[in-house]
Amino acid sequence: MPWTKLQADAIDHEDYLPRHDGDRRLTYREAIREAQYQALEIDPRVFILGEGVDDPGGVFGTTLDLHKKYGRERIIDLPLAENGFTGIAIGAAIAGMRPILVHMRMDFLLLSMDQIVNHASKWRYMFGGRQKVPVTIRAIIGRGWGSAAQHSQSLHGLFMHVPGLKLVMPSSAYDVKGLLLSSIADEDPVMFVEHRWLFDQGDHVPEEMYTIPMGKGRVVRKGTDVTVLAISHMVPEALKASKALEEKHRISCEIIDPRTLKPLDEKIIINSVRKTGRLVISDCGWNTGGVSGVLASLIAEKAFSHLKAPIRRVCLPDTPTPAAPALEDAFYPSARDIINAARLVMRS
Amino acid sequence: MPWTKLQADAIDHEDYLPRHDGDRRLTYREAIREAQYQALEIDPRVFILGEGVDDPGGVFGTTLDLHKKYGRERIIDLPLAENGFTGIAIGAAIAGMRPILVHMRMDFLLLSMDQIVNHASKWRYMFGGRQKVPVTIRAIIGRGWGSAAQHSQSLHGLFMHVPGLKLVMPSSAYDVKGLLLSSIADEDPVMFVEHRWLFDQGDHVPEEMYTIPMGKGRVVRKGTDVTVLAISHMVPEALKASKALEEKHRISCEIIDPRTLKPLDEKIIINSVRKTGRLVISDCGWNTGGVSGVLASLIAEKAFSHLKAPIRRVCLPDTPTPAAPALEDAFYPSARDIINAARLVMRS
Amino acid sequence: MRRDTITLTNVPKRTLIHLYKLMLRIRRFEEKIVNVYCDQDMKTPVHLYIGQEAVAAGVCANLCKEDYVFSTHRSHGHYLAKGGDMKRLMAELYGRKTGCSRGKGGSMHVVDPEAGVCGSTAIVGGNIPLSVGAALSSVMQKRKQVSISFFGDGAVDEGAFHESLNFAALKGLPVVFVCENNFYATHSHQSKRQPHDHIYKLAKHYVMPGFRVDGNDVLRVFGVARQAVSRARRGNGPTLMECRTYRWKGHVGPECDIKLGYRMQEELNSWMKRCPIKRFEKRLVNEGVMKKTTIDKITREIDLQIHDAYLFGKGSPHPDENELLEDVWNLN
Amino acid sequence: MRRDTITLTNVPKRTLIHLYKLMLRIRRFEEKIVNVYCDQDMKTPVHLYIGQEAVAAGVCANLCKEDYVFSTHRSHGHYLAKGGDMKRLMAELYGRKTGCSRGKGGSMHVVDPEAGVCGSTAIVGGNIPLSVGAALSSVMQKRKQVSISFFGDGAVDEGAFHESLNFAALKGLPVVFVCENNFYATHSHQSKRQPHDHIYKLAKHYVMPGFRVDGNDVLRVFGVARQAVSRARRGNGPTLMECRTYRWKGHVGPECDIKLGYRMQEELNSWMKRCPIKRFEKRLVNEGVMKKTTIDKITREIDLQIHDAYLFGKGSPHPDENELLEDVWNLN
Ligand SMILES: Cc1ncc(C[n+]2csc(CCOP(=O)(O)OP(=O)(O)O)c2C)c(N)n1
Ligand SMILES: Cc1ncc(C[n+]2csc(CCOP(=O)(O)OP(=O)(O)O)c2C)c(N)n1
Ligand SMILES: [Mg+2]
Ligand SMILES: [Mg+2]
Repeated sequence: MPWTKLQADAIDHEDYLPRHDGDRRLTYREAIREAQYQALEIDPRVFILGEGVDDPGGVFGTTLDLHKKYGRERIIDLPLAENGFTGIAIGAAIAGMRPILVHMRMDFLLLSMDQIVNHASKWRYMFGGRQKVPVTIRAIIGRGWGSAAQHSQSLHGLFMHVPGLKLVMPSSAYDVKGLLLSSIADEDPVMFVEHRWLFDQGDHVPEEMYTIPMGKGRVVRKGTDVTVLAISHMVPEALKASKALEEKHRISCEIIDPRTLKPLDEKIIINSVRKTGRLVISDCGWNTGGVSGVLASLIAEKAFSHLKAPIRRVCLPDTPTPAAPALEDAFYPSARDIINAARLVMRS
Repeated sequence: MPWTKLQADAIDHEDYLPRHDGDRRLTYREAIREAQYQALEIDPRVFILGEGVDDPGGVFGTTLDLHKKYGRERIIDLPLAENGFTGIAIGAAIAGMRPILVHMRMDFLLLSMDQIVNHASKWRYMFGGRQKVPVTIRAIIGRGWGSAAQHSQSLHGLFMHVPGLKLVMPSSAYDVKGLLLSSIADEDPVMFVEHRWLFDQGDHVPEEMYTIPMGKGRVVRKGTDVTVLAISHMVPEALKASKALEEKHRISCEIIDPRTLKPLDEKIIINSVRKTGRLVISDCGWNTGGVSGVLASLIAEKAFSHLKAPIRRVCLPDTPTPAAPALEDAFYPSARDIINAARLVMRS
Repeated sequence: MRRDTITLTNVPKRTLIHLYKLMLRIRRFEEKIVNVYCDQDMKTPVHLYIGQEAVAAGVCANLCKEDYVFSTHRSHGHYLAKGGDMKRLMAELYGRKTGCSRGKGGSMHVVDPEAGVCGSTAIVGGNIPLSVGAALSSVMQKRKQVSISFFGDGAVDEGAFHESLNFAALKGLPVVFVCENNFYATHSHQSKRQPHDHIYKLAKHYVMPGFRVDGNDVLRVFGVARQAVSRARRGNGPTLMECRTYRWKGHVGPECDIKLGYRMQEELNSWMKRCPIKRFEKRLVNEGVMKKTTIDKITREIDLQIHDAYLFGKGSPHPDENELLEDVWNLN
Repeated sequence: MRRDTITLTNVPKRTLIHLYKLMLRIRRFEEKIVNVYCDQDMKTPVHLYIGQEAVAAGVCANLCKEDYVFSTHRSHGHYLAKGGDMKRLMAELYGRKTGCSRGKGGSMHVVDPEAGVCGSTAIVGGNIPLSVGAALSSVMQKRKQVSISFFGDGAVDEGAFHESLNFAALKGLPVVFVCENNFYATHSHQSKRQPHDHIYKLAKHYVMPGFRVDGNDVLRVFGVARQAVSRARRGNGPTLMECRTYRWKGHVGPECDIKLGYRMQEELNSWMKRCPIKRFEKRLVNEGVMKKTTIDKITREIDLQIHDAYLFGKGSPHPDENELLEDVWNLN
């Protein structure tokens, strides 16, 4: 199997690791494309399917021209039939393939919930481990330009609740390449959530293939006063916030990016909270019933005695996404909200 | 409108209310049926649709023979097309009807997620309040007899995360009648979750129609040492546990049933925790990413300083439902687990 | 059902002019969008209907105010043809407080309950079961309202479409399924998604009438829709119409997208030659129904309305921040 | 395609006896379930296949071990006909550690990867796209494996069925869609759910062959399936088979459910008269393929196997509590 060595060599960032600073830089978008390109290259079982994957736009550039190299037999455009084609991807995975299913917008994936939750996520368990479903579902989230209630949702929170499904949300180009390869190599279904506002962000990305272990978070920035646990696009926002907090308010943030939410690196979070005693959680999903609540309740249970102040969360308010720019501004959280939250937890 | 007065008279249990002890007793199942019967009677816009609603079994007796009284035009059996018929119910609601959509098992409702989440829950907001979707979705949950992974799920946790949708989970025959009537009267989509293991439980149920306000919890039992926040079928389990705790361990539990999870009666929970300082949350859904985490994070945020010990949760472990009786026993929580949790929070 | 009962000569002049106006209003309205979009103040993804106007016009000219229309991401044409308020549509595109959805919906979510525009969804296929539900409501409430869903060839791929046809046929509901086959879903041709090119024939499987119509011929659309609507209104059940037409602009946004390469300039040209408005205009003028000067007058009137709408929309206030939390639900 | 090429005389005797045995094994196995179910030790909802055996047998007799089968809640017949291990099936019904799904699945979730039983789902229609995916995999891996989904008339109501037919036809995949039309979904007759009774005709819409077959005639099923399977194996694409048959027991559980009143005793009687096994047995004996004594011998052998399976299943240990948390996922 082409993946065994790659997985064995998975890069395990023990605690804080300075960002690589090689000179090869790729954007997040390019890193996704490169991971897929390389996976297609080394493993004939890998293929990509999704609405518009062979499109001139190439799903925001992430699958651009892959069909020219690998053919439309392996880069498969699909009819608009989300429930059916998710089942088809799962069936192919059961029969030994490694499909990468692409959803241009996570909103549409609500049509595939039955196949994802009732089938992909349970197929291994239901059959006592005798079957497996190595499918990677790339779900793209975003925001802005009045995309409104049905074209903007970050629904990863729903998938926190689904046993059997892994959930990955990389925030940098380096991580997205390694984690996408890990997900493709993984034996289980993986929900792989990418934020469109990260697509242009650049980072050092080695050319060779590498994987990052599932369940290993990353200390994005070391600090002492308050832990900011940030997901996906909120990681760069947290970084921005941390600078202002340091400079203007003399508050030192430690930023943790869990990178994979299921499995979750509880240790890295608990260790940080133990040190700082204060926690801000920032997620790009809704406040209630999502990832931030899971993380908050985890800490409230497992690091209760270390908490010096109530946890604060910076997420989306519990409303559908409004279209008007004036309302979008109020809807989406940003660095400013993280700054405010951090200052508040420092005060109590 | 036939509902206005009923709603205005909604019975608002201020704090603790001794259980009604009139002599008219109905089971939970009968109370559901009666509520629907009466709603059909007073409002021609009300109708019931679902797979098998006119079936000899009458959806575990809850719709038994209603078609004999109201005809198959208003008690509509459906093709197996969960996504489509949910849309049909929603469309009818948009056009002024008050459909009650019945799902014999909540598992199948995953096929309707798009219509529930993208349509019903957003239709009001997306159109600036100019449309509304007064649909009640009855979703039945249960456990046991090897129903296994796809016929046993309590998926209410998913719906905590969906703005615009109300979520109701009554635990007694009295509540189920009042809350079902409230849900039918409500202008918004309501996910109404019933636990099959409650169906045989009896209670005093007045014959006349009554409603219970959304967002009003109930103190099921007064106590001083530890608050047990229990949902649906875990309420009777908590009651059992409280007796043993009192008698054997001299621990006095206060049991709170939020009854409606969205909107949520935060006050009743916070007040209780303020008093006891200790909290056990018991839900019949999975542990991670569900209702229990939402409640735990809420308290960790809003009653942090009153907590004397970390919150404990008694829920389902994060695995699909196994079929074997030996594994079911290990899977499902019961009074015993609540007792253990309460003793543990008392110790720390 | 005979389809050719409708000709220029047996349709009242009033109706002919109405059809023409309906189409022209849509066209000019969207051309205004094309003109102003680059100002970057209309921050909403617009899926333009230019080229397909005959479908919305031909169908909606058969409807009463009380009839229901459920639309899609490509909503403007349906909204305007059904009689939705133009000013409030423009304001909605600008994300203003005065918008038909109070700024919450944008281009893909437009509504006018008073005009029977029940809303539009951006989930492909999602409106089809909704339209069936409204038809069910019409029967249950013993009204004579007919329900329409407009949807594209892409929606035909979706299971929801089939589930809806099945139920509507089973119960004989007053709904007309109007498939606007413009041959593409985003950039994907019908032949890449469907093993056949006879969408309308599916009707037969569900034991309902099905028609293929030239979607660029407003009179044909009008005629077939007239029969379908009256069939529905008489309680005889649903109909499926496949209207073949073509969109001129890119899938989304105000520009031509030929440069993307998924379709050929020649294909676009051949359809532009069959412009539903120009063709109809020529026939009306040739056959003496309207004069060229009438057309100019109509155009001026429409342009004035559009300008008013533009001023209204653009000049309206933005929603207040606190409106964000409103309209989620009603807590009594 | 000619359907009548298969007769008792041009099928090898070996195959005829194989078909008979396949059916009888299923029947006797399920009759065992009926006998023991009241002991309350088999704690799993059983959807019995009694009456429908000719379908699983007739189809699976055409398959190789490597071919894929995706089954439903009514799984036993498909599993056994495809060559799934009987002992492990029985153990699974008893929720034992030695079960084919190690006790995690129960009656509705059975699997035998070595025999090409890829699993069964309790979500009506859910297995259909899975079977299409396996067929896609077969093509991509350049294998000659054929994929089968069995499903009921109820699954035809589901959008997933349509989405699957569309994709399989579009790509010409090696899949055979086997609809077992037993006229009821739970207690709801086909006519309450579908406006027509010609499921197989949908094939034509998707440009694939479609057949209606007497699902109680194992030779007919065998013959049509043979063509469908070989067509798929030759790379000529999918086929839809509608096999009309009937279930004798209640929708779920070991009992007859006539008392419920949703179907008539006469209807059941008329189908029992057309018992697929008795009918075939009579023909085999009449035409001299088998003697009555051979039948008795076969029956005894099968009953012995079943008894062994019963002892194995019932006597196997229950899973340990700590197995609960296993098999959720692989954390490397
Ligand atoms: C369920 C769903 N899948 C995918 C999309 C993305 N999408 C938006 S419009 C569109 C094409 C729709 O094609 P068609 O139905 O033919 O309508 P047209 O755009 O041609 O008017 C797609 C794929 C979506 N909005 N909803
Ligand atoms: C998606 C879904 N909806 C509803 C059910 C409940 N259910 C279980 S079996 C069944 C009937 C299925 O009928 P059919 O497909 O004809 O198969 P049969 O039972 O007749 O073999 C129903 C409705 C289900 N399991 N899955
Ligand atoms: Mg189209
Ligand atoms: Mg059936």
